[in-house]
Amino acid sequence: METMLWVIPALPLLASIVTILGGKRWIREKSHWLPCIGVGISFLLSLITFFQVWNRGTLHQVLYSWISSGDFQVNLTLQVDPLTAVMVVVVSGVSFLIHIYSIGYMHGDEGYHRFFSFISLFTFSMLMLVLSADFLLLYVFWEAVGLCSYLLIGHWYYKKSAADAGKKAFIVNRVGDFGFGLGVMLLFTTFGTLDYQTIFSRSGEFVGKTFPMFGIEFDLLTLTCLLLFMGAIGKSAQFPLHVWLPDAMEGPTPVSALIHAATMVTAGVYLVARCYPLYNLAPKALFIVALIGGFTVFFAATIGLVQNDIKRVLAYSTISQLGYMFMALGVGAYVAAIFHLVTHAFFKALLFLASGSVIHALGGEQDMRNMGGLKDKIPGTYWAFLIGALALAGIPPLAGFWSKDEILMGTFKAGYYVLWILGSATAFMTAFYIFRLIFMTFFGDFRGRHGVEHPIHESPPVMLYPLTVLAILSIFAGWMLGFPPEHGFIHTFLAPTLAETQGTAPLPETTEGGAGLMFFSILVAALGILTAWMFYVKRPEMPVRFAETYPSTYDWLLHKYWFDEIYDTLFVNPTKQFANFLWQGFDDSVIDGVINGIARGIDVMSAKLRRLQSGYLQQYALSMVIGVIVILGIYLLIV
Amino acid sequence: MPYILCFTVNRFMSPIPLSYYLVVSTLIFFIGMLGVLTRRNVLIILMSIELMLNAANINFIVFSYYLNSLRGQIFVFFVMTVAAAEAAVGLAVIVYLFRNKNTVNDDEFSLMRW
Amino acid sequence: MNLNWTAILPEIFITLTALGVLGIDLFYTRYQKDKTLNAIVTLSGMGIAFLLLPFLSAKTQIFTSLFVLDPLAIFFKMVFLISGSMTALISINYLKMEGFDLGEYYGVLLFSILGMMVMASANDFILIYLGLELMTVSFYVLSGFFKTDLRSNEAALKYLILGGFASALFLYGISLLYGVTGSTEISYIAGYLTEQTRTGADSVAGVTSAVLSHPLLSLSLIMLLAGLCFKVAAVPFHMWTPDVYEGAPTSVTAFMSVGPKAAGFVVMLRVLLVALGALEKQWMVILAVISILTMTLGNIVAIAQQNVKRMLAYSSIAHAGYILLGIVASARVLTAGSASVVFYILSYAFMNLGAFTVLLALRKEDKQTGLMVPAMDLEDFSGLSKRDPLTAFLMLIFMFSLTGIPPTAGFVGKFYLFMSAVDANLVWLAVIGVINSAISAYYYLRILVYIYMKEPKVVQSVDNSSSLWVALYVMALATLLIGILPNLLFNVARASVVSLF
Amino acid sequence: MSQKNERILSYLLKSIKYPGKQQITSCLSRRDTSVKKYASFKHEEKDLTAFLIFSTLAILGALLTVTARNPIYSVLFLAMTFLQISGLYALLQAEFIAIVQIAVYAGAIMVLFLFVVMFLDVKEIATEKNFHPIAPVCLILALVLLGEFLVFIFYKPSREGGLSETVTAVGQIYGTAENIGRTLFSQYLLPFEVASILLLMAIVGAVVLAKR
Repeated sequence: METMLWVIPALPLLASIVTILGGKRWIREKSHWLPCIGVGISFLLSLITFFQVWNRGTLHQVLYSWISSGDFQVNLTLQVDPLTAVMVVVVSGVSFLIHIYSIGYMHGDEGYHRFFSFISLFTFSMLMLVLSADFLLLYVFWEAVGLCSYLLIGHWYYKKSAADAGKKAFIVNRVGDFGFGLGVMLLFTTFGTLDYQTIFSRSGEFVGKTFPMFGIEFDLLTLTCLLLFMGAIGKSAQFPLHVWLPDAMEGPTPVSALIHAATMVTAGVYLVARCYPLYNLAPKALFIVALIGGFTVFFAATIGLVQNDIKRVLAYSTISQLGYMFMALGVGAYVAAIFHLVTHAFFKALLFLASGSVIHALGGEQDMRNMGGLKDKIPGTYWAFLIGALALAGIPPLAGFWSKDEILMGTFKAGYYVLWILGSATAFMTAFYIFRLIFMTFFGDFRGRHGVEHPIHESPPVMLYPLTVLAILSIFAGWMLGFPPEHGFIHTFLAPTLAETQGTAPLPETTEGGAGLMFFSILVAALGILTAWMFYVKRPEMPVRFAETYPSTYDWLLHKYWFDEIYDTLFVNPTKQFANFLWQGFDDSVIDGVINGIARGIDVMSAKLRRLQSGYLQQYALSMVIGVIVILGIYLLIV
Repeated sequence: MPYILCFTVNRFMSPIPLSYYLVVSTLIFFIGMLGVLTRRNVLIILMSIELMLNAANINFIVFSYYLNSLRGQIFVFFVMTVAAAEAAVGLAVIVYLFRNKNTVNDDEFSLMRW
Repeated sequence: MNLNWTAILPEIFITLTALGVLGIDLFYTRYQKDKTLNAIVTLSGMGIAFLLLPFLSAKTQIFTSLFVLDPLAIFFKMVFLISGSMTALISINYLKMEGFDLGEYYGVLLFSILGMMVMASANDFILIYLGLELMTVSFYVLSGFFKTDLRSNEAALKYLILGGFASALFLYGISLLYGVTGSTEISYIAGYLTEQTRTGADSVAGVTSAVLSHPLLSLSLIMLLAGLCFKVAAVPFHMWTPDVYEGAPTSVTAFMSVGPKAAGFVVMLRVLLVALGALEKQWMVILAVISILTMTLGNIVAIAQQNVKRMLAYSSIAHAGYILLGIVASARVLTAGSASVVFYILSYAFMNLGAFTVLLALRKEDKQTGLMVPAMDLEDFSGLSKRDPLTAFLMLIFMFSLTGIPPTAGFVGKFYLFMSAVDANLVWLAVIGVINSAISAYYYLRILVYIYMKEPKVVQSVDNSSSLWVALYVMALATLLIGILPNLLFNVARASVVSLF
Repeated sequence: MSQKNERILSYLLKSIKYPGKQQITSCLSRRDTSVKKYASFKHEEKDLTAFLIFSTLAILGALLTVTARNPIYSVLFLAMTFLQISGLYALLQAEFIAIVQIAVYAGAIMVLFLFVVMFLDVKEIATEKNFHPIAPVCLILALVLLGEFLVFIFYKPSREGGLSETVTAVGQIYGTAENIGRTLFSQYLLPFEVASILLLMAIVGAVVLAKR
């Protein structure tokens, strides 16, 4: 098996290539077969790998060396350590389920083969991202998943909003990746290699070293970590680069479930977890991670409270939950972060797929205000949704409770009380907004147009099976993996990875007050659900009254803190105005000097130099003669 | 046995120093080069190139003589073949240039520049 | 005399094919409408020669060591045959469209390949000179092949005069080298000069022997360099390149930018690294300066070009500069340096031929006559991605590769070159190389900007003949494959140069 | 070695009053070409005179070639130069090459040139401006290069002292047709074949280009 690691990503890649090449002409509506089988087999292989890692520890495989020149080598190496093993199983498993789900969801779409090819390609890229054993490969596939995400968001490229959303995701991610790229370069100049093992084992040597930039001496490791974190912020849609994720919901729902909830957006969390040995040596960077995570948790949840688009609520929920993971990483609850990543992948995929099922049932309707009373019409979906919602809200014994509670506990124990308060408040809001969603969608009366009501139908089994599997996982995964708290399966399994990190300050091993905290968070969650019930079932007029009483707050939240507008005013418009100002206000020479100086200089030189080429044959001969004269002359002078 | 180039040859061996020949070949080479550089008529430029080739040929023969090796003479034989081939193609080019443009002056062919 | 005829079997095959092609034209003309048969015979001849190459025993010397068949020669002959067959493929329809569908084209093409193959195997300056002239004279004919096109005429004239001039310089250098060392045989000269180094070092420690510092040897070295630099189009012996490349038929230009250049470099490897290896201190400095001038001037002037064909000509000058950098590096790190040179030449062959092929395939409507004429200007490329996405994508691959963006052949090739320069303690040279490739991105990517971001300005059409597309696919695939699996090929390149020393 | 070549050479040598002709012709008349027989051959002082005449005329001819107004004169002067160079070859015991020089260069190639000159409109060409406007600059640069060449040729390396002692005996090998032929068809067979292909290529190329 050790030598067969490459098969895991290779199968989806192969399926993708064959599907895109032959899809349009020959495979057509059977396009799902190859990707499903490919990803399915990779999932089985991932499971085998997982157990191997469990038994024998980290696996390595050098596929081939891409470039080798003297000491410098770029090897294509795959590596599976416990962290990767968890990721690989989650990615291939969720991906497999979503492939199956898509058979039903995308049925009849004109880009059927394209969709399956790209989603399979995405699976390949994501698997390579987590399997890679060095930063170069990580970076390459970091970009590759971004590209796949872009392609899939724009699946319905003829819809302007979809095309725009794809573009927005691409550009916002570019900002983060810029930092990430710089970080990787900094790593290379510091360590002379990009190999994980070498870097992590040697990172201790660089504690306290500084790096001069703009005349300021930055702490080397802190700077590196922050640059890497910039990439993570972009990919995991954390504040302030979160703006692309809600728009990304323009893509097909399976894409939202797979890429924008379960896998790709967690790549940032994976990155920070992977570089934990570095972060551990840079406490300032960790603090900033915790801060950004904690703020995002709260802030995204508040926006989620008032959104009306079913998928947008889930999108903000995703941002918020990812914030939990970063917060956990920042406060040192490493395992809790990965644990939450796993459980979140299950229940958030479940929620998205279930919402997809709802949308499917309503023929594309996404606005919750036009839903309601669907409980009896699509009971399967309802139950799946309910399980997902309970898991997200943090009701024991479902998955979300265990992981989220561990994060909050870790935060509390690490002494970040403010973050703990934010986190707990968010737990309340989470429960509120997700049950608001449930109540608005499944309870009460149907508020949509009558024409829509008629064809409401339960989704086909091919869509419900994945839901069932994910629902079961959402119920059981939490306590199977994470019970008892801090000593569960996942903790022992991930311990080797954590042990590799140097100077890890283990969390205080006290469960003192643990029960109290646990009880408190259950209470908070229950309170959230109750409030939602009050607002949307018992007295449905309350939200309206609430919005009327506090119009500015409501507006503020509804418009997502005006973030898009703020960015427009802060960055987009000033850039335009500044450009205008430069164009009109400044002398040409200033622009030339500052912005285009070098390029213009080369242009001028180019225009001058080309005049040497006079077109006269005999002058060409003369230039050869002059060349010989000069070389000989130098010779005479020197030798 | 190493062959070494000599300048001050024993007068009993040959009355003409090697360097005399080298000067002659160099002068012819330069006259040929001057022709290429200064003349406008492509025909004369071709002839000048032939002159340059001949200068190199003189070198070969001289060295062959002083080195006691036939190799230089063989080389000259091949150079002549090449010169003939080049002249044939070159003259063909000139003929069809003349047909198209009615001139054989090289500075009138500067359609392509910069 | 014991003759091992098998070693020159590929050359014999090429000669016979060339004669056959000319024969078809003589005796079969009235039965054929076009010259496809000639092309097929040409291709199959080259194919047979290509297939023969791996089966020949490497490291044989025949004709009293005039001719060697070492792995390096085999490698380069393969490069020539591949690029030659690609040229034949892309020429078939091009010649028809341009109205010069003559059978002699293929014959002369084969003769030029024969000349290159002789150069690759030559172990004697006599053979080098003859091979060089066979190749060059063929190209005089090929570049003037479009007889009614004034630009083609002019290209032939310029190439003829300057080529003759350069080969006279080269010959003068050979004659002086013969005088100093007493032989024209490369391995003999190498042995003689290294012996001189040794004995010189024995007699007076640290001082080069008198022969090595003999002024005539230096003079001959410079003249040889001038001749070779002309062939590979290095500054200041490059002036012919843009004009001739622009004027010659595009298929010929494509081949000219690859074949003769590669042949020039293989001779350079043999002459500089083997024959004059003892003089490395002398030529290294000259070549380093020439290399810098070449890539800088090539890249900078390319920016100002609006004619894509001419731009690619300047770009090929710049690439010669990169390769020269590798040769400079191999003065210090023999194997790594020359292996990177060999590797780059192969990568360059595919990507450059590919770029020229796209240029050749693209045609536009002439506003006045309404006929489809070759598209040459940057403007003609605008909006190609909308008209023909596949061609646009292939051009993207080639441009990326020429710029040196992974995962293409160009990136890996440049990487090896610059790495060998770094290994040779020539970091500054590598830095200049990197800066230059950054400059080059400006004009390569500008083409892509036109292709992908502008609206079409003229009516375009792309040659759809299957022969051309086979060649285009092969080149694009090779460009990508070399970029993805470079190590395999680099090992081959390394093995091929090890036999040199 | 054909009788004919021999006659031509002796005729040539007679006509230019070559001082050492007695020796050379006698050498030619002997069929034995082994190198040893010529080892005792000695040059006479008068060689120098012949050398001076040949070289002066050659250089003069070359100068006139590149300066002549009319291409026809150029061709004729060039032919003269080739003849003088052939004389130099003969002085250096390269008989066969001397003959080929006359036959190929002064004969075939010059006739080809002459033919083309006649083919093109001579009168029109002759009346035009002959030199480029920047010819003086070229002249100066060429003189600089010439100076550099001469410095290279006459410059003596500091430790050259030991070199001249190891000079090998000069002029022991005769470039007779037989010697050349033997070497050419044994050792240099491959270049010979390549050269023949080159000629064939040139013919094909010339026909392709020049035919209407």
